[in-house]
Amino acid sequence: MSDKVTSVKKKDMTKVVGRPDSMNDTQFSYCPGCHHGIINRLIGEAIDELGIQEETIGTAPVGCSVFLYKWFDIDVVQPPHGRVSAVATGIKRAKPKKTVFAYQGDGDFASIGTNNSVHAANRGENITVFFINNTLYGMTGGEMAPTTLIGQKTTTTPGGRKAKDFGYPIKMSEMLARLDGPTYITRQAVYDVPRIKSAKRAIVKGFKNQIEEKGYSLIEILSACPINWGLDPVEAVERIKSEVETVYPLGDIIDRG
Amino acid sequence: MSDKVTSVKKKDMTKVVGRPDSMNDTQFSYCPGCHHGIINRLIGEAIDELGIQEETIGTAPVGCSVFLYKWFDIDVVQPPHGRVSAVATGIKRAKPKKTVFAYQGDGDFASIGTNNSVHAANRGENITVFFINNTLYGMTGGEMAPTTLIGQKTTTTPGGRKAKDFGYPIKMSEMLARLDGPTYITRQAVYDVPRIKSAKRAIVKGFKNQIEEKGYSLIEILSACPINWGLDPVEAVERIKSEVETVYPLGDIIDRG
Amino acid sequence: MLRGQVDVDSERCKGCGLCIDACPKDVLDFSGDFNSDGYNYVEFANPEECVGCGFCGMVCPDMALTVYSFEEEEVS
Amino acid sequence: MLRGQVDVDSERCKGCGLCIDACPKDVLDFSGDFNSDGYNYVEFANPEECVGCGFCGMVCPDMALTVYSFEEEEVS
Amino acid sequence: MREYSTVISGFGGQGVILAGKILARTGMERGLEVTWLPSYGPEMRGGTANCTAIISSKLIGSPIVDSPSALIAMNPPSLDKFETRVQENGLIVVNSSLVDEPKGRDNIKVVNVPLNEIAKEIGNQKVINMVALGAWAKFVEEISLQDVIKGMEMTLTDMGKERFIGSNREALEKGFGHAE
Amino acid sequence: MREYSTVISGFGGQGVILAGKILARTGMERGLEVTWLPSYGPEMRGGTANCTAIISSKLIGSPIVDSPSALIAMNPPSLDKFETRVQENGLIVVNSSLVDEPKGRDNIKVVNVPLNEIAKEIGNQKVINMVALGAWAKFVEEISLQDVIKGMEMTLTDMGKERFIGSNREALEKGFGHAE
Amino acid sequence: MVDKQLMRGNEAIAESAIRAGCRNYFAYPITPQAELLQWMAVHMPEAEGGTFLQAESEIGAINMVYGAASAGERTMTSSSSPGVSLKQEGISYLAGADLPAVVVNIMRGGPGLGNIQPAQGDYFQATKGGGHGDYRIITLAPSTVPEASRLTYDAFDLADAYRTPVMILADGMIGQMMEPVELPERKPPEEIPPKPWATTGAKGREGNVIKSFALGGENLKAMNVARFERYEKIEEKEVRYEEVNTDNPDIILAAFGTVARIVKSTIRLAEEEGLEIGLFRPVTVWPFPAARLNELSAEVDTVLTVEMNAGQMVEDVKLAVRPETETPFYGEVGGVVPTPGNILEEVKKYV
Amino acid sequence: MVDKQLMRGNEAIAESAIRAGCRNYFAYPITPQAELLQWMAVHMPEAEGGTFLQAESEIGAINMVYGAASAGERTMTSSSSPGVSLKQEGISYLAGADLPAVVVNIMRGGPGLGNIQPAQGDYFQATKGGGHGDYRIITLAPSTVPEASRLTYDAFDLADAYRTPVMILADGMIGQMMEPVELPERKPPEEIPPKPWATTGAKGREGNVIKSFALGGENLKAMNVARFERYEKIEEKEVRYEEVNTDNPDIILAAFGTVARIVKSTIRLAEEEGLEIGLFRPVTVWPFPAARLNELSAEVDTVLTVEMNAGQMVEDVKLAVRPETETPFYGEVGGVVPTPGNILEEVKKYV
Ligand SMILES: Cc1ncc(C[n+]2csc(CCOP(=O)(O)OP(=O)(O)O)c2C)c(N)n1
Ligand SMILES: Cc1ncc(C[n+]2csc(CCOP(=O)(O)OP(=O)(O)O)c2C)c(N)n1
Ligand code: SF4
Ligand code: SF4
Ligand code: SF4
Ligand code: SF4
Repeated sequence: MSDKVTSVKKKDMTKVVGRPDSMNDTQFSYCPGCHHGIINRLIGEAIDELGIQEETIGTAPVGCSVFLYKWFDIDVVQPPHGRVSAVATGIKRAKPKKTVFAYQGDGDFASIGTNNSVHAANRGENITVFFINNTLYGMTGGEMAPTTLIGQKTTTTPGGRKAKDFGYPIKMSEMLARLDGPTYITRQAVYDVPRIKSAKRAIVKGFKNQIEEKGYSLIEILSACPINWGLDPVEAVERIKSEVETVYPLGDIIDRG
Repeated sequence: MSDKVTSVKKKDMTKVVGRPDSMNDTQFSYCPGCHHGIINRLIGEAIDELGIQEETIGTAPVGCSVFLYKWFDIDVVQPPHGRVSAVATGIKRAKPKKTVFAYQGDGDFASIGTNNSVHAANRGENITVFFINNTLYGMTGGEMAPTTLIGQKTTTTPGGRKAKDFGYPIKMSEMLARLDGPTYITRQAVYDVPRIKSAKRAIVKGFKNQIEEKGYSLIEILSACPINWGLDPVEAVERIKSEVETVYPLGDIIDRG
Repeated sequence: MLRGQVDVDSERCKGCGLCIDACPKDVLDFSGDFNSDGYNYVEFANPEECVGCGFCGMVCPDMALTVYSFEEEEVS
Repeated sequence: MLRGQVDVDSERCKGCGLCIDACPKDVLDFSGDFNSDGYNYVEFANPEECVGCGFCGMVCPDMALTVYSFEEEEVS
Repeated sequence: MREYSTVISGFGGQGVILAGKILARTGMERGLEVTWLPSYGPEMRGGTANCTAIISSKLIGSPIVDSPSALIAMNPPSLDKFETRVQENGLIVVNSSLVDEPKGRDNIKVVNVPLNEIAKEIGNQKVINMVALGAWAKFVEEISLQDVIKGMEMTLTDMGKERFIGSNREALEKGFGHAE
Repeated sequence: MREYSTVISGFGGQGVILAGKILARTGMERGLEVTWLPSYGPEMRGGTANCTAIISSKLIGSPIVDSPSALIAMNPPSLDKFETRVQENGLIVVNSSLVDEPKGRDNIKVVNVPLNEIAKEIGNQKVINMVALGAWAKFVEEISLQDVIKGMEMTLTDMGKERFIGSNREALEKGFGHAE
Repeated sequence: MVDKQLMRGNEAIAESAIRAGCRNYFAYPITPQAELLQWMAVHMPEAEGGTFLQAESEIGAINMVYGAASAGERTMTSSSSPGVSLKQEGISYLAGADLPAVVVNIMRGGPGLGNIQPAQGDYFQATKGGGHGDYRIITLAPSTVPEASRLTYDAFDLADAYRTPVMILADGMIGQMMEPVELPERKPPEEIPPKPWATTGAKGREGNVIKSFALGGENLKAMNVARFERYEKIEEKEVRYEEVNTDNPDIILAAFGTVARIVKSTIRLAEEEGLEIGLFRPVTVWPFPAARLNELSAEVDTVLTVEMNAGQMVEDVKLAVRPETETPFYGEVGGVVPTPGNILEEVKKYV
Repeated sequence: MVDKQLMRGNEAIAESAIRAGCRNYFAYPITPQAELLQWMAVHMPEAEGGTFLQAESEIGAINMVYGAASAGERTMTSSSSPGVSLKQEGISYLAGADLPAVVVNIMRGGPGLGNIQPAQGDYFQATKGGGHGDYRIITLAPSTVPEASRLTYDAFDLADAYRTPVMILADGMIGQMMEPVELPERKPPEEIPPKPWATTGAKGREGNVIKSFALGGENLKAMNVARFERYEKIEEKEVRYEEVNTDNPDIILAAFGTVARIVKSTIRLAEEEGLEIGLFRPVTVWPFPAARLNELSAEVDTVLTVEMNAGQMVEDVKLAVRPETETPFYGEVGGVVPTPGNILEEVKKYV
């Protein structure tokens, strides 16, 4: 720990940013520069702010965030790959008074889990879903996801994704917005401070909607996976701005709260 | 067989409507007044018209149309419930020159099979999909489908479907239209002659798109299930007009051919 | 004038009545008889009225009807 | 004037450099040292410049930074 | 009562399933062991449905039987399918409105009842199943018409269909009366 | 050649996996039996990765071993994890740029090589793995430096990375030269 | 006279689950268990806090069960053969996460779409683990509707006691048939054991975690070993079986579920011919009542296994009996139900 | 020197499939078989008419296989334990529709999410039928990378010859490790048998139908019986196994796959101590080489089964050996790999 400035006592200082109370000291297992960590912290901050640490049950997927249970001091259920929305539905139906969130990667939410994702949305299930779109499969080694951009090289699209063979980057949020079930669908990013603040507001809103029994909220968040993109973390931020965001524009898609 | 008019020889007559050549004599197992039969015949007529009987491979679901293989003189694959689009994908990838169609009920296409349906559409798979929307599960005894209307009584929504518990009638066609993959998506009905003619044109177009390698076509067709609706066949037609059609409006949704 | 003939395959007919409803000329009616599946099948009740439009055959879900059209003068 | 202090948990830092990039005042820099996971962690290189905006902490994916703000006059 | 098994068979709409349930209920209310098993599945659509009800004073093993004690055949395919299986000295109730008199076997009691006509008299085609049960009751020693009426009443009451009890009783009685 | 097993262990970016593959390829090109097995999975992320390469003139049974013949420890956790497991009279190549000299055991040949510094000399941090392999080759009787160079060349060629052969050869040679 | 109701097996199972305190039911329709959903659709919402949800798929259903069970609630799903195959990943996860839940399989003819006739072709799947990895689930095989009711009621207690999924393994015959049933009383909520491990919100305690995951072999091994210790307890304490006429029979028939009740008719037929048949009916097919069958096998030359499949339980029979016992097999496949007469004929080959 | 390549098991399986004429590969990523997809992604499109498609899910993949196999093409999917559980309905359908296809399972620790270490916990699932209904699939268990290559190549021929799915049952160790492999030659297309039953468009013939469905018990029974007749042929003709040191050993170890190769190291360790261990390694775990094991068991007192699971193949061993043979078991679970030393210790308990 750096201690160059010693003349000010900590108690005179205001903590501007640090570890949320609902999270603990265990180190993330994410790669350097991975945005999952930022998003995790924002969720922790939101839980703190809303004072729902003891009321919250999280479910996190198989994927790089499989260890979420280690980092949060809340109840966590670790479901099968792709089934997070279904498991969250089960928890919520059993405990309708608790706050239930589903944390899902794009492979999880938009590929293997599409069926469960679509129908939780269509039912207007009163849960909060975080959908982390890093345009590929992180954990398993950088394979194509349905969200992969056209031309993007992944380990299963070595020549770049071709629409003819593998279809198009799937816009889950826009697609689900076409259903009558969802209350709030937004796409956010966390690559800089304004985006982080906006994402935080969206996360808080997603939880509030649930607490106020307004129904299904989906917060899609564009996320960097530097290691599998083959970019350093700062370049990865640039890629989101220049490429990913043009296919997946940021902003609220529906807000029927 | 009626033979009241005997004075005209059959050969002097023009056949206006009858059994298509691509279909055989075996009787349908559908209930009286079920529209599946009309739709089956229209597909047979389209196959005849396009001269593709020997080039066509059909896949029909588990559901009331499970016996489709008995009625058509073409190659047919009978897949697991919900997997028709995935199986059709497999056939088409193996035999890209052949014409492959998927025939699916709403339980099949829009509930258990949603994942496979969405991703075949998103890949723009070069197949023709018929999606028969009768607002419930026919074969298994009239249970709710995701397409069931609000307030509709089914054996699993004895008090009528409530959005709060079971969500909303799912508009698959509109939802899939939001994807970049599909070429042609339309919603048709077959409850009267003009609708039947329109549906027939849509079916022919769906096949043509495939033959011309234009990609994925989805022809949703509103269909009556008198027995499970608890209506006689003529009343069932009325229900489509007055209720079903208002939730699921007819017409082309996208046409990117 | 264009006239028509409807052949009813009474064993295929399930008595749903859709053809009766669709016919603009009230040509078809229930026969009152039951086929071996127990259905009250339809019959070509008013052949003189039939204009061979084929509507009945188009709406029949069971391909029980074959509809022909012909020129009236050929009728004896 | 508002000033800031950044505590770096060098064992948590993975040397991704996002904080360095985010800092409007060039306060942070790689330390050149490696932590026990082999990462070149950052250090609070130019404390005098820090305005306590917290940007670095906000972009840090590993909660390696705790940022405090305080009034300048308190600095000795 | 020795194990007494009845197969009831007919078209989808002829009330076969309900008739079987009422038989089972009748036995149960008499304090006997009963089982009831329907045929089920897509073959029901438009085709012929059947069910088997067994009544016995002893524990019932198999709920299906190779050779039923009785057959109620409400349509022609039902007679074709089950006639030869009925036990020797068994009973066949035939819907003579639709089915020709069986002549295949002579070691069997055949009761011809014009179910449809009788139901027409009562003014409700839906009760043909009860007409048949009434006839059946006449020839089954251990079960009285009153037993069946009670079984019918309790079944319809549980289904919330008390309003149909009258016509169904009439049908049972007419069937019983007509049978010989 | 008796079964000779080498565990190579280090941080994710230190080229552990490739070094192991090159060892296996070296054995294969010598006409020997070889196996190579990586540790795999999420624990790799940022943590320590390792792999085991075995070379033998006889068929190899298990591709993992309780006690390897040699350890190449490129970072401190690697030494901690594997030091005690190395066979008696075995070999440990230690990256002295990052790791303190092991003192736990005395029945083992320890070779300290400042991998990072040597790589810096060569001007490419990525070749620290080859420096280590060079040192290793010096103490493995049956495998010559030339063998390893050949294994490296063939591996990089198959990967389409011929352009790195020069610096990697230099690293192997330097490692070999430095070791004692 | 006791208060009996005439119910289908599917209905009796559904109602008994509600009475056992099940308050979360998730399922997808399939013949021949559709009436189970239909009953739940009507009656679950009438139960205090009861959830009936028709899931989008069998996979959705089993994972909703995973969620509700994680939250500590008594929960159930039901299906028939193809649908149960789809649940295998989920069942493996339930077992791996030590979650109590009840899964009903009303078996039909297979493989594939097969047909909807009664069959017992999923015995292997249920007892040897159709899912991946090492696990077992308590599997109860009723042979009558009243027994289906009782076993369902007990299943929830067993599931909670051992933190394991429990399967009701019945077939289309039991699901579809009606018999008089004396339903169990509603279980008072206070008799349902508390679940301090459940994820109900970490109020006043550390966060609970439900997972089947462990990094590294040794950690996962420890979880497995602990589970297998529970399995040993189950094998010790929870074995159930029925014996009929096993005093001094000429032959013993081993059969479960529907086939066992048909064998009871065969026994009577045989008696008329002076032949004494004994019946050994496992009620728990896992844990299989091997010890008792071993004892019994000393009394006879032959234990004939009869199943509505191509020979599945017969392997457990062979593993259980004495070395000198003959263990022939008679089975019908594809949804064919053997008649009492069929079975008697088979018996005569061996006595 | 023969032309060998140093390849991972996953890569060798992928490449051998292509050389066997596989032209349709559908799969979903999962550790530890991700390299199989990655190889196919690069090399399948290079093969004439080759399709590589990453499916939306394992269920999508197995059903794409169902489609492509229906069309008469050689086709494959691969996955690891949880993903293979998801394929069980599809596998049951493939078996029920008599479709040839190859399914690769690179097993990992279970149940549930478990971990990604090598394990053998899916033996039951593979050999007894993880799906519903009565069926079997030929299951080949390689123990080295070269053998994984050869067996994959053969799997396609077996699948076509018997119209059945064939499974390659390996584990993370075999999938991840590299060994030198001598790849098979590409199979000339004319050596692949024609499939007149395939749905390729009904040109000049009646329509073909692919289905696993039959209305009514007797029809489905007939389909089942015909299939079981094929299974009998397979059991007669296709049994494969390896024996090491079985001439006059002190004990025989039964092990498959990875464990068997570790036992080979144990054999050497034991020799140093003057102990003679024999190894019996089933290569086809279904059909299990019961007859040969029965013969061998006459030579020893004890057949010790060693597996990376809680005891699965040991049941088949028990069913195979002579009544007097002792059949102890040693297993490691949860992804723990036993070492040659561990096994030797265990052996010493019995000799
Ligand atoms: C049934 C099943 N299929 C596949 C896997 C392997 N798997 C683990 S995580 C994952 C996808 C990871 O990608 P994503 O969901 O986008 O999350 P990320 O790791 O990128 O955060 C896959 C395919 C699994 N564990 N289970
Ligand atoms: C895996 C699986 N789940 C469930 C079923 C049972 N099932 C058969 S058809 C069907 C749904 C029928 O409804 P739909 O698809 O709308 O077609 P319809 O019969 O109305 O034409 C269901 C649930 C099955 N066969 N397989
Ligand atoms: S693989 Fe990608 S998503 Fe996963 S932790 Fe690393 S950077 Fe993050
Ligand atoms: S149940 Fe409905 S959909 Fe099925 S055949 Fe009958 S009317 Fe048609
Ligand atoms: S529409 Fe067809 S089935 Fe219906 S009554 Fe007319 S002829 Fe008969
Ligand atoms: S953002 Fe965090 S992890 Fe990255 S370099 Fe800065 S302090 Fe280290």
